[in-house]
Amino acid sequence: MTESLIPSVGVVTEIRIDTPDVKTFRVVGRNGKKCFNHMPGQCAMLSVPGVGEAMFSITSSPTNTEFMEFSIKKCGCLTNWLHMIEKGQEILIRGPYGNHFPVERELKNKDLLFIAGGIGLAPLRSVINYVRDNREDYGKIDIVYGSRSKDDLVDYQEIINEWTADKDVSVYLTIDRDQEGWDGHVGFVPSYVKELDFDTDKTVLLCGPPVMIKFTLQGLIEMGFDKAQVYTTMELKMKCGVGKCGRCNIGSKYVCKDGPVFRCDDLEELPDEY
Amino acid sequence: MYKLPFEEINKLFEAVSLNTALYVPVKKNDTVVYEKYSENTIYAYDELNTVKSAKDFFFPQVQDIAQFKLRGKSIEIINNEEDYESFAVFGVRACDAKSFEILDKVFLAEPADPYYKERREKGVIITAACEKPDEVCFCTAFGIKPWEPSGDVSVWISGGYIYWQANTQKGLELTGKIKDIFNACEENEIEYFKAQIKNICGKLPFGNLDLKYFKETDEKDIFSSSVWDEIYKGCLGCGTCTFVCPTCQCYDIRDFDNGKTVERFRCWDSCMYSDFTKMAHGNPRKTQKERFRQRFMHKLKYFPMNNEGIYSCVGCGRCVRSCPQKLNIVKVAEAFSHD
Amino acid sequence: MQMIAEKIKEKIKELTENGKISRVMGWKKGLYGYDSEPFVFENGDLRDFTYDAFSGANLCKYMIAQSKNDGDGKILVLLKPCDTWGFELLDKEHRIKRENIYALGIPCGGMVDIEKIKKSGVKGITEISEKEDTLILKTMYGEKEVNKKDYLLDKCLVCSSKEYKDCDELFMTDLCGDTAEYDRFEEVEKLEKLSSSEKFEFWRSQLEKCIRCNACRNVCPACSCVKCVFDNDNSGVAAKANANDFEENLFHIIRAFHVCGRCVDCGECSRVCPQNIPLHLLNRKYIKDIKELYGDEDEAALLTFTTEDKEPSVVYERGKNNV
Amino acid sequence: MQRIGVFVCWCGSNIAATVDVKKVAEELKSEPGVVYSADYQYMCSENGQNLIKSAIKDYSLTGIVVCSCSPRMHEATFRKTASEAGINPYMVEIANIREQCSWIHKDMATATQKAIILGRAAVAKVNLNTPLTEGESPVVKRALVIGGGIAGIQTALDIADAGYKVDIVEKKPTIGGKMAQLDKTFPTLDCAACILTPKMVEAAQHENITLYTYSEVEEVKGYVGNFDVKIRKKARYVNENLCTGCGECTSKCPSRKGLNEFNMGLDGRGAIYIPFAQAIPNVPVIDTAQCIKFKTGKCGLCQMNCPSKAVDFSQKDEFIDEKYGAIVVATGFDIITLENYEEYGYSMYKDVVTSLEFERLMNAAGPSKGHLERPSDHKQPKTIVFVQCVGSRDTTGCGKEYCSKICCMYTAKHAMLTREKYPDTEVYVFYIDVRTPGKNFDEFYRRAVEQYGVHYIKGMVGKVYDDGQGHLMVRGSDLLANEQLTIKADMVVLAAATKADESARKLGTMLTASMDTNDFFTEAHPKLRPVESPTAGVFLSGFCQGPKDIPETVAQAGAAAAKVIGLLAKNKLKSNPCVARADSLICSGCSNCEKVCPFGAITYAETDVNDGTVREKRRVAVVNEAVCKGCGACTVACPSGAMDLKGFTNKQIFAEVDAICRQTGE
Amino acid sequence: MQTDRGVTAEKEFQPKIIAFCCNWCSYAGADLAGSGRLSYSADVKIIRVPCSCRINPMFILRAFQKGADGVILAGCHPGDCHYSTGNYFTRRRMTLLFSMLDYMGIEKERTRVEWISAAEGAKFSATMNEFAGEIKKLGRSKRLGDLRCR
Repeated sequence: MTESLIPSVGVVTEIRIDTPDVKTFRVVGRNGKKCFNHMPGQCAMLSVPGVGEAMFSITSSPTNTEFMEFSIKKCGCLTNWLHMIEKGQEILIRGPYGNHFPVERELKNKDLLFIAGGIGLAPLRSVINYVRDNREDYGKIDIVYGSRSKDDLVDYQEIINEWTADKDVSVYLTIDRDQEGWDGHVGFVPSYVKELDFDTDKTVLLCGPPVMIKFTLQGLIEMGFDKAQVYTTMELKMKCGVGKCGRCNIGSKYVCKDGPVFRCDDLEELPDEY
Repeated sequence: MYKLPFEEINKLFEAVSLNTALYVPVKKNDTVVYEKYSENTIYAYDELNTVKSAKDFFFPQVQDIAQFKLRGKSIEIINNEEDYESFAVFGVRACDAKSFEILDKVFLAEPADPYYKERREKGVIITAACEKPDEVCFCTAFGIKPWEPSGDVSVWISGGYIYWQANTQKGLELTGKIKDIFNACEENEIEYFKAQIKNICGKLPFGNLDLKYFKETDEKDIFSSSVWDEIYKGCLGCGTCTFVCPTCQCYDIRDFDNGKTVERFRCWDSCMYSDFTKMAHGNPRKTQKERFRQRFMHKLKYFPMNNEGIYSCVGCGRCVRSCPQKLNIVKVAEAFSHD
Repeated sequence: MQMIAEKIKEKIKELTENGKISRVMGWKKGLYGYDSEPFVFENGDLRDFTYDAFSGANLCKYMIAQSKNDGDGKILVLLKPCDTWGFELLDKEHRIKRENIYALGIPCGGMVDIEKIKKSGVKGITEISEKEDTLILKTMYGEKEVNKKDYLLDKCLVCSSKEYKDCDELFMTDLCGDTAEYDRFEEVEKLEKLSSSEKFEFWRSQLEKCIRCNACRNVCPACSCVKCVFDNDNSGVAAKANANDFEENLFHIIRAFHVCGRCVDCGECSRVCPQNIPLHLLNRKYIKDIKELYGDEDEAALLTFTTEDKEPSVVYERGKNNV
Repeated sequence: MQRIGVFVCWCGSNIAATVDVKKVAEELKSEPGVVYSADYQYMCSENGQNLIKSAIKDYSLTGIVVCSCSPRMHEATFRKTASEAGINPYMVEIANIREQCSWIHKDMATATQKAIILGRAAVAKVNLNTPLTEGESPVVKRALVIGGGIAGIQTALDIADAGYKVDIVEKKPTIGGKMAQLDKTFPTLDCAACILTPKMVEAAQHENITLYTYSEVEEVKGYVGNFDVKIRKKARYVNENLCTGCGECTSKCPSRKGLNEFNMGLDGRGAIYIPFAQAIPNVPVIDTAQCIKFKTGKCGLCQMNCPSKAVDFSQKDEFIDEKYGAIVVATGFDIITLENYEEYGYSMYKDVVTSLEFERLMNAAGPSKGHLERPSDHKQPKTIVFVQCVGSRDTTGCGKEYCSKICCMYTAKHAMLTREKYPDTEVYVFYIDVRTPGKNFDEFYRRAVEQYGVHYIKGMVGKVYDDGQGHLMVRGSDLLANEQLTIKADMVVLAAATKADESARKLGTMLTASMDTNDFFTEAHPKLRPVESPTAGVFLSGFCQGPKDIPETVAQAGAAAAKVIGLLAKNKLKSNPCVARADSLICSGCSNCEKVCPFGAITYAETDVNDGTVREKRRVAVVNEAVCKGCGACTVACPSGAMDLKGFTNKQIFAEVDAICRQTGE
Repeated sequence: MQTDRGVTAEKEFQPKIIAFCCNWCSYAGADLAGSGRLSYSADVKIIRVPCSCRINPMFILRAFQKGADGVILAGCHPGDCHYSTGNYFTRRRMTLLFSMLDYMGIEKERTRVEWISAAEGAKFSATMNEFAGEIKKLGRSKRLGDLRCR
């Protein structure tokens, strides 16, 4: 197998505004079919000629056979550009890159606890929907998701309409500060997780801003979880996606190739560079 | 093994270049570079090494990837049709020959890099033994034998003769095409010469560079060592060491709008540059210390960890010679060996 | 030199003990006797401190980073006469916190270019000792003696002044050697006299060697931008490599223009170029132009004007004699 | 990415006759960002503008390109149109396809092709436009006039009459300036004091004018509409509120060694003195260098004799902080010192005097009560030689290169007055050229020659020396007769060159107002804005801008006042939004931009910067948008590109260049 | 190790010329040339800048990179700058830039500065014609150009 770094053309067929700074883009190939298959947690390189290229996690589940989705937060040159496009715009895509959550091995038959903060839901959404679509292979599902405000909750409609409607799926939403029209929980994710006092036999999938990950992990350990039970995903600057361009390493591991999914005990072995 | 009077070396070049493009080290404009052979080429046999390494042949500083044409909302991809001509590089030293094996581990690892792979397959490496190693050489520390360089073909220049020995299938094929120009030669004719080089190599001041610390210490411990706090301060953050290094392989992917299309190309990058890991919202390597550390951690710890203990350094001494402020990997290794 | 180094060490000890300084930016002995490196000596530990014939590096630019933190106390920086010009520029352009620096002017009799010694055919140098002007080279292939004066750095060959600028104290500076007699514009003039296509050929053959390593820029005391235009993806000219001859030219023209009138002719750009491109000839051209067109002014040439300045067409007129 | 609408104007047949407007509209449709394109006969007409407005609404346009006439013609129109339709007026770019295309090219294909390229460049630029808003700043309704000579007084009166508060700062103890020292004025020969003193009184009594005499401007901060000025009121040692101006103190002062400045040192005065009889304010001041009390601690006669207890030796300099909307510079002039002109013997012979000294000697209020006598022996001179251009038009480096402008006329005046009062006096004038370009000037000069028989000699004076018998020998050349001549004179009068007042340079620096090499203030435009300094809110009145006679000075003073009134009449100042902006993440704080800014719009501030990698406090350039005029000089002086010009950003100009150079033959 | 992709069919050489004009004098001069129907070469395309001192050497080099064959800068006459001193800076900057280009063997005739006032429509047109003619004579800019953009 070789990797020529040459992307293929993808067409943005649908743009959903999730939050003031997050949009979800539906992408298919020119032939109307999925560009490629992937596993939950894997990433793809999206680019626009002359604007830039960057790695994004694929938010849709592999079980979706029609299209891929990317939830993208506006923060740099490329993402700003993407936020300005309209339906029908072609972009460039290559992938899939990286490893994935061990949905076929370690996660199988386990009770799963998903913890996400802000745009951190993006990579987990792929797993959540994958697990929901293969419901019998997994145990109980708990989802804790928090954001700055109600408006900043990504995929809110899907969460409300589909996830909470599922049997055996418990969704716990929280926002940082109280606001009008919100009767749910208020508070930061790490403390909410502790409040919820989950059984410690669950396998945890954790994603969010670095500070949130740090404190949630601390909380989980205090609750009696072992680091080996917790999976998370990382994000660093990437160019090639195949572990050759040399910039996304944490110690001896390349996030693009050996990650982005890491088990927290493995991560601990690596130099503290993130 | 064959031989040829050294004064007839251009005859050899002529013969090789009839079969394939041939590159030979020459002195040019106050520097030493590989130049495509022509009848005016004068082989700089007394120069130990080119200033830039030979990695360009397989991993050029700029590599075109594809072009894109934008019209309205659509993007058309135009693949670059690049002809990879076969070529031979003459006079590669043992260190650089070894560097290709290291680059192979990166670029040929799954999924392989097609540009590198193609060039690697098309290239014949003709190495030359080092008659006079320099004090900056420390290849022997990595088990490299400058008296017996690897490569598809090895040559020795000694006693007025140039000795030629094919090592690989590619080498044998080339030899087959040109062997008429050679004289016959005993296999052991250059043993004394080899021994001589080996003897000189024994005197290399850092031929036995002590890398025990890196070998034996945990990556996290080396990473957090306070030695880094001191030794990076002279570093200017330029890319000289990485660009002359035969094993540095970091690259960037960039676009250029030529007015008709957007050309995507990749080019060498350097982990010494401040924007190497810079993202829109931050940079995990904030100061030159982290960048400096990365380069040497990569060469002496991370790479060996991932590649059966092989260091990503061949001791060619280029960084020792080229660093504007005289920092280099030897000093780093030494700083830790005294720790 | 060794005597001077010892005296400097004593001076440093004295200043440290008096609490005047907390650390020292100097040179640290290298591996081969010719590769002393810029180093920050802390806690009064002067192990491996050296000041020898190879301490050519200009330390002034490190002061940008080293003087930043007020809490770190004063850093002593050792400056040769030509180093002080860059130091003064950095000070003038507010790039250093002068109050956190103790600038000590030290004597210089010209620094040696190891590459020149190597090019003369000396190989395998493992140790160097100095005796007055003689360098005793221990090599893997035997011992050799050379006269230091025959192998000076190019910048020292055209040493134009032993004047120290902006120093807090001058130390033994009466030991400075003489300035050079050599005309520093000679090479520029030679190039100016070439025909247009000869000039083009000359610069092409030089600049095509450029590997865009940025050493010239990063060492330059005038190139002290927080973020260089060539690194700024937003600038429109950012690049990591020279994709072709245009980009080679662009980089060096713009760099020369950006330091035009500010360049102190310290010669570091040429010293550090791994490809031996005579970059100083670009900057020195500007110095010559400014001298000829505008004479001596206090302000950098591009930051001021007179109403009687020459018109740009002077360039065409000047070039008329040599087409 | 923008949603751009392209509007191609026919301009009747002005454009459409040589440019295929349909093709232009069609071609530009496929440019990046363009979602709509149309052509119309007259885009600037109401219908045309309505077309643009409805397209903006219908296609949710974010930017528009109008291919039409020169932006100097209708840019403002279309900006207004855009703004009325709800998009930012600065999201409009004009492609000039009339003046630059249809009007100058005859071939349809060529012109059409060029129009397309110009349109492309405009589209490329609009793609990078960002909405810009005009800055607003309030205007302090108070003006400061620096200098209390005729220029300052006139400016202040005009502004005050318009109803605005004005402060005059004068460094001397009285207002009046140089004009107060003059005897008669040319060419009408009316008395200077008679026309000036009423104005001085009016200024003093005007309810809108505050006088700060014996005061200097210490510090100026702020910008147009909002200057903060610190004024130092020097201690006079006489309480202005208590003093009645009776003059008792001045007559009691035992020290008489002071040189009377007002009379050019031709007579003496006490240590406590009133400069001249009509001085305003009529309050004495103590010269501490001369005063016995200050030197020895003993004396105090003035204090003892003051009926109103106004003398106060403990007075200190006072500081006044005031805000102003506008500042008028009226610092006036002085005459050069003559140490470089030893050949004229000014410092050797008492009877060699400057014209200004002569002015005092002729004046009825002068040291000789108006009787012309020479300083050495108080005898009436019988032969007077006037020498013109002493230090003016001098290219040797000793004096000034410029023409002082007023000397020809006042010398003619002096000569004429002398001959009139003392017909037995022979008067010679050495001149290089006689310059009389003014109303009734040449007639005046001719009268001096023809009617009064003044001997005008074209030539230079080489030396003035003493013949040992109380005569001054003036050796010169007569260029017309081509001969050397020596005149035995009783008195020599030198028309010394004028120069900018020495306080001007310091003030210029404080105001960041640019000056020429002669320390005259530079005007914002030499032809079109002669009374404004390039620094917004700073205006120029009188001699400080360059040599002027009284009517010119008064005219300019009025003009400056009109400009100030225009400024103060506004409640808010709108500023051009196309101004420079410094990116603090990139700025190194090197000060290069500041040095090239003609308006002093750039300052530096220690600023917290955080680019995600580096967090530090750093010296960073700050542009004062109210002061910046948007020339862009700073953007090129900045090597890092931290300084950019809004509306003409580097990226926008690159995009225009790229668009123009883009290959088309595909 | 570059690849030469510059294969274009040569038609009649039509130079690309960029004229940077200051808004207050030269752009107005161009307008005057227009209203006086004083024709000049269509190869000249104008970019409007507020003042000639806005013109960064990078703009000029960029133009050559992207395929321009000549670049001319036009501004107010020295002393007449709308911003009082802008063109004095331009004068120095361009003198030095052009000198460097010349020193590097790049045809100096391809770059020029002219002072053209708002009243000099005829001068504008004549200058542009003359410059365009000169560039046409010189042919395509080869020494300073980017093959990728050809």
